Amino acid sequence: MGTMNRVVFSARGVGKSYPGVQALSGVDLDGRAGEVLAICGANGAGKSTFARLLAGQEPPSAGEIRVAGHPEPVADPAEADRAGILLMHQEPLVVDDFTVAENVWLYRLRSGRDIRPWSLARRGDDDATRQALRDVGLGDVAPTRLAGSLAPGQRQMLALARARVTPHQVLILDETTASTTEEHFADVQEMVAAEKAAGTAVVFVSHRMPEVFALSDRIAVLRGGRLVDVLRTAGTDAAEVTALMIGEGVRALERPPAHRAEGRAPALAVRGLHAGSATDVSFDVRGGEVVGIYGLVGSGRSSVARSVSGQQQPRAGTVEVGGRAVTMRSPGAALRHGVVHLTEDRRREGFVGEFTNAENLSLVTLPRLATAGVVRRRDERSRVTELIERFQVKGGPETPTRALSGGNQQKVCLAKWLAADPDVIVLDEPTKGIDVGARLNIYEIIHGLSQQDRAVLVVTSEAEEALLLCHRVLVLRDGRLVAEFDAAEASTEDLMRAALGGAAALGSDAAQGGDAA
Amino acid sequence: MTVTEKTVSAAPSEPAAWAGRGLGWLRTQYPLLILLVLVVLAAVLSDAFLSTRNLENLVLQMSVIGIVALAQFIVVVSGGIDISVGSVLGLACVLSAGLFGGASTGLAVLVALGTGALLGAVNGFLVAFRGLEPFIVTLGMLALARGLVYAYTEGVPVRPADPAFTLVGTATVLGVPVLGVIWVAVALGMAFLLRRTVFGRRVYAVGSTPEAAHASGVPVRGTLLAVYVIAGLLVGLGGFLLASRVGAGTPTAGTLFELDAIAAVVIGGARLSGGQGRVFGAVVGTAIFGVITNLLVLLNVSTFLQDAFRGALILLAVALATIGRSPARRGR
Amino acid sequence: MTVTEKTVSAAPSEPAAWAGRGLGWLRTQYPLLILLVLVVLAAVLSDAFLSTRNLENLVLQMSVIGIVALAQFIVVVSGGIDISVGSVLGLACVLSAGLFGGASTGLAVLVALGTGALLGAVNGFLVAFRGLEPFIVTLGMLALARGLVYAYTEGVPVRPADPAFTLVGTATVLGVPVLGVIWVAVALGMAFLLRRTVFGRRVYAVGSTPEAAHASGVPVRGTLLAVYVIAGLLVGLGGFLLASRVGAGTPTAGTLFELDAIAAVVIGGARLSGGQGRVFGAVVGTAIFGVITNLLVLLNVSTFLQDAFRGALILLAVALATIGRSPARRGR
Amino acid sequence: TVGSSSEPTRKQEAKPVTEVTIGFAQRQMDAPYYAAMEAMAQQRAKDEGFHLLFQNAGGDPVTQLNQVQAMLAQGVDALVVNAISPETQRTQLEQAAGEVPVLFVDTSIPDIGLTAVQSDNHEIGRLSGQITAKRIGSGKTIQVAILNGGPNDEIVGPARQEGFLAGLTEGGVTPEVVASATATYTQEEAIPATESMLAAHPETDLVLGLNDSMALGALSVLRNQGNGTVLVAAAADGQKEALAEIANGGCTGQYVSTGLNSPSLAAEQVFDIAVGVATGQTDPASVQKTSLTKAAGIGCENVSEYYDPTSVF
Ligand SMILES: Nc1ncnc2c1ncn2[C@@H]1O[C@H](COP(=O)(O)OP(=O)(O)OP(=O)(O)O)[C@@H](O)[C@H]1O
Ligand SMILES: Nc1ncnc2c1ncn2[C@@H]1O[C@H](COP(=O)(O)OP(=O)(O)OP(=O)(O)O)[C@@H](O)[C@H]1O
Ligand SMILES: [Mg+2]
Ligand SMILES: [Mg+2]
Repeated sequence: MGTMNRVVFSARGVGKSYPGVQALSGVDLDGRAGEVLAICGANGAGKSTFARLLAGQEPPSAGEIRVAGHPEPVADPAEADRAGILLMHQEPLVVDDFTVAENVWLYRLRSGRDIRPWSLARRGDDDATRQALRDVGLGDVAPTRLAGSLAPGQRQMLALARARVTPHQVLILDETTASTTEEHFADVQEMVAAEKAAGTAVVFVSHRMPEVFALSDRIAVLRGGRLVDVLRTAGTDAAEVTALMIGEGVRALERPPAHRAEGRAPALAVRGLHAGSATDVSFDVRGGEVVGIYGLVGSGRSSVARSVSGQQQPRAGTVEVGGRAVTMRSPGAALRHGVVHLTEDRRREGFVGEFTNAENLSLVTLPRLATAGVVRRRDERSRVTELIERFQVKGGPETPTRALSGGNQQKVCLAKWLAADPDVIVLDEPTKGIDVGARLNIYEIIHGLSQQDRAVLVVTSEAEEALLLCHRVLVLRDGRLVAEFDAAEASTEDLMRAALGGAAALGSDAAQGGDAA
Repeated sequence: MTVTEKTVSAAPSEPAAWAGRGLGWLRTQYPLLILLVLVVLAAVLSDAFLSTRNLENLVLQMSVIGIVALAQFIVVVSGGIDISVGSVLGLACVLSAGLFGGASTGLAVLVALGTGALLGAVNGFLVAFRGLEPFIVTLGMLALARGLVYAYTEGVPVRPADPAFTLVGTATVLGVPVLGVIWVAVALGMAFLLRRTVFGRRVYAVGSTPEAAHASGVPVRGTLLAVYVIAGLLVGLGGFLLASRVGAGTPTAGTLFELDAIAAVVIGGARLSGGQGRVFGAVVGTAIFGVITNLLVLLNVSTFLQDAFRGALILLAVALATIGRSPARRGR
Repeated sequence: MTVTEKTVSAAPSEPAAWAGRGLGWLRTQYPLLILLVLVVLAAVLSDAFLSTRNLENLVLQMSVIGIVALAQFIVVVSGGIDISVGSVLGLACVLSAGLFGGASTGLAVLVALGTGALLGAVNGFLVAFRGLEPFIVTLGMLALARGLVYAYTEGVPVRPADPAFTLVGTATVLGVPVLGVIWVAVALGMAFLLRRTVFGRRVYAVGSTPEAAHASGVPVRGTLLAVYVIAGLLVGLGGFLLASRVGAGTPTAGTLFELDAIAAVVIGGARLSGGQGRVFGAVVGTAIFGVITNLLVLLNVSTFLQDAFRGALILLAVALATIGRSPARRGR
Repeated sequence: TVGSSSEPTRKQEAKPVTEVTIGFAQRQMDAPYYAAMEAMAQQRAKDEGFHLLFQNAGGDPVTQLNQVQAMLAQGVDALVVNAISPETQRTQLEQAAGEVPVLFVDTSIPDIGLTAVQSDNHEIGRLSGQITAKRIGSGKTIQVAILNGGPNDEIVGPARQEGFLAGLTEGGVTPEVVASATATYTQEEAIPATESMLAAHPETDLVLGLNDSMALGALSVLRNQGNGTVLVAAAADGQKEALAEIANGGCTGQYVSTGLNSPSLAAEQVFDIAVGVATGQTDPASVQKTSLTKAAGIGCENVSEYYDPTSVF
């Protein structure tokens, strides 16, 4: 089949070096029309860097990338746009003061022969906009809404919606599905199928092996910035790929040791919580217990997480920590009550942009590392290096966190909170964008916490993760708590059905669960 | 800081959308309310205020600063700030009156526009292509332009030869000063440019989220350069109009205009971090200041107290004008 | 597994760390280079420059603005800007000289500090708790404070009764003016506060990414309020020192200090978008301006050209001082 | 900078004028009046060959003190100062006077320095006022709107205003000040100020500018409004454009009078003394404390004596 083999882009000896880091070196890679090329690699392997170079966001420091039907190598974003290359950034780039609709049609503002600055700005007709939004599962979001008010998951999908209206021949998805649920992945799958049919060359970056195998035709594996191998998906399996990525086999994830929390007083008790999109949510988390919250994007998981940890003020309901009812006006207050919250919104709330890893890692615990308000430098330094070790952050204490790869940034965010050794730990998408190896490491850390009788609440979009990581899993649908499972017994199908509203029966035993709690 | 935002945004989509529009509404309407209150107040306190003569004066006094405020507005929307407007206006003012002995008014206009555009281009280049801070760049330009004014005039006002020079600045059509007409025209043009054209949308995008704009192929640098040039043109125009109104290019022309212009723009609802604001707001903001100043004179308030009044009123107006507005999010 | 990880991580971290420091180095060193060049230039061009007498004057002339620049610096690091420093200084100046008839110097100091702290608190409250734009808030304060100065002095300078009033401002220890000593002391204190204490770290965090700081439990509002109060205190101190140096509280004291202070801070390597900058840089920035002004006078440059020179030099200095610095990213 | 404040009354040892350095600290340069002073000073320096250090403080007393310090550091033989704020600058200029002869021009600091060459602002205003009174006619009561120099105009403005009003009263006219607004001695600020005052008080008979620039601003407003009845007068300066107006208007013109406050005359006088003292020709002791420049009122009759289209001012 000719089209299958038509090369759309070809990278030759591409390398990229940042001050002090060789992010990418000597990569030769082709993208073919109507084919999905997955790129796998550990955190910091160079996936996003390759994506950015391909999309002309940054010039390569070695080699060149050529695109079919485009004479000279792609240099700047506008040109890449014209060459028909469309990049979905790992951190979704959305114009916050524009409406959802304007963001969908953003490409109409790009520079190019076809677009004159003084020509009238054309907004896409509403049907097309709504259709594009529906395609990415944002059907319920009004096109007139301000993009700045969307949740991270929604922003990610909004960025993706551009692909439905923007003409392109190469589509790059850089961890677009990092925080989306299986159900949302279905949308993505449909989209990609359509793209393939249309003869687009799709580049798919993800740390989720099942997704990689479900979508891709070929898998390129990066390691330490070098291209290790390119495999045909049909002829390989997850084990081989991860082995190539990490450099060694990965032990299978084990279930957490059964917790000894039976009959213990709840460390976190939530009653009749109304917040964001969550309505009347009640549940307990006991010390030594890891409880998961599963649900679709927009189901209210983050709203719950945010409002039990002072990030957002609930409209109604009570939160008890260690048996005492508390109102946490701010994250600071929550911290004083021993409650910490890992945000899902890394770009906005995750870390301080201008800070080095050291400064970010010690930000939360700084008062404890100080006497009379003066920081004890030596303590700070030793503490920081210890955290970097423990969480396998690739980058020294002096590296600006901004310069880290997505996954490594996530590790920094997680580490800074756990350093405060809190009693109640709320984690929103803790393994978002984290590679298989490190993910295992983080699971172990979380299990370690439960061993120390900490109460852990995990918001996750992966049913599998929910079952592997947690003792109990709560399922939210449209902001309501609809089901509760013992992770040992339940299957991913159970969770998904509950989240989608498959079986009414689950609703009832959720009620019981609610009473029991 | 974030709390407000979150609670706003955490609302399910429909209401949030409504809130979004609601906020936009508030942003532009509060200033209007303030203006109305002021006008009523003025009318009550001084019967001279509503006299056609005084209203005419009011328009005359607001027009030039109003045009400068529009220049400031487009810069602010692009996420920058231009504190050199006053000095650049001064330079355009004296040059338009002085070069070629101010023999022909038409030539004077060209000189003024040229001066403004040139200095604007310098600002724009340093901001867009050297990535320097707009504030500090225009601060340098502020001193530079004013210096050139003194170097050129040696402190002596320049009188243009052409007797028709003062025509534009003083004539009226059907009782409305030509200056006012020009101001309104510029405002309408600016509104159209920013709201309807591709360029305008680019300016908002660049001002709101530069990375996103850059990543989606918007020519950020070119847009910024254009913004400062346009601002320069308007300031230059203002310079000519002032010269034409005064009948001479005075070396002190435009002093401290930058502060009034910025204040007007912000009170009009624009956000200094960029990407937000309406032209109409800038116009209303200018009017608020015009009325305040005019009123203080009409009431013959002691010169020693006027500044204090102005300051207090600015604080009050901003506090009111920003009611229900989420705190400026420099975070993005 | 950890083993392999370490080998990988070892590679990037070290050089990256180096690069990090390297940039910081550039940022602080370029201004220093500029200063040295200027000093050499000055020494060559005018033999009066290095005379102890002139150097003494230089220190005297820089100290007050230097302290104001430090106040501006902490505000800028917190992501704000304070254009009211000049007026607030003016008010502190006249009040410290005037209240209680300036009978006791000690009392005068308290009055000055109190005034600064109070007005700073007002700025801080409006910025931190009402979420208003620092620029516009302090713009209002600029007019208000200056207005109060005139209201209080009616334009006539106030002379303090206490003959010892001018002691601090004019005395010297071992040939070094006390003013200079105070300036250095304040600078060192500020450096310690910002670099070594929890509070300082928080100021940087808030200035860089307020949302992240808030989400990490940093009391954003409290920190901001404290920042503006501290700035106010320093400005108040500056007010007293100026009064003490001149021997009277002038209504025009501190006019346009805000511009010099901001320019000094930015040339010193701080970024107006906040979260960046070193105290040492602010000191060097002040010195750069001090030398430029002094030199222009020594060289007897036509006063008509001095402003133009200053402007051009600001632009040049900024362009140089920001070499090797990535374009200001308002994006965060 | 701490020094004895005893004035050097001893005669300086003789020096050829070409080796003399004289500092001139001008208060501001944003008006023709001051520009004319500098022009004169530069002229003198060129003609006689002494070295002139000229600085402009842009109206800020502290800046001026800094500039004076810098001049002393450069070893000037005599210092000519157009002070800004007597009260503010007294202490420091007293010290300066302890080191070199300090001569004031225009704005002086009472009982400091060798001498003060200044125009008697009150007198000038009075003379101008009398001429205006004559034009209006004795026994009338008129409503006056005043354009003043702003809140930090300590001495000159008020003196001129008093003088002018006094002059009116002496001429049998009863002035009734209905409004006064700030225009900081500039023409363009005088325009909105005048407009507003006239709007608030349409029955105004006379707009008084404390200098010619402001009066000219007022005049252009009246012209634009086609108002030929309201009169305009200035308390001082005798600026070229103003004299032109008076000359052209004749004795029925709208611009009635101004007062002679010739910057070049003042500069002329002060530099005579400065050069004398610096070169050691004149004995400081012999210099009288204050010398006033010739004051005169200028109206339609005598304008021709003063009007010179070619002068700077
Ligand atoms: N702007 C930058 N400045 C300096 N170093 C950078 C920058 N961006 C990326 N790097 C470095 O380049 C390397 C590759 O980063 P990249 O983001 O491509 O990794 P990745 O494969 O996308 O990782 P992840 O799966 O965590 O997203 C990392 O070591 C990172 O520290
Ligand atoms: N960090 C946030 N910033 C702004 N709005 C938010 C945020 N988190 C939640 N919301 C609001 O709450 C609504 C419900 O989504 P929520 O985050 O509560 O559930 P979710 O299942 O976690 O969705 P997502 O996976 O997108 O976070 C979102 O549509 C959004 O408007
Ligand atoms: Mg990545
Ligand atoms: Mg979520």
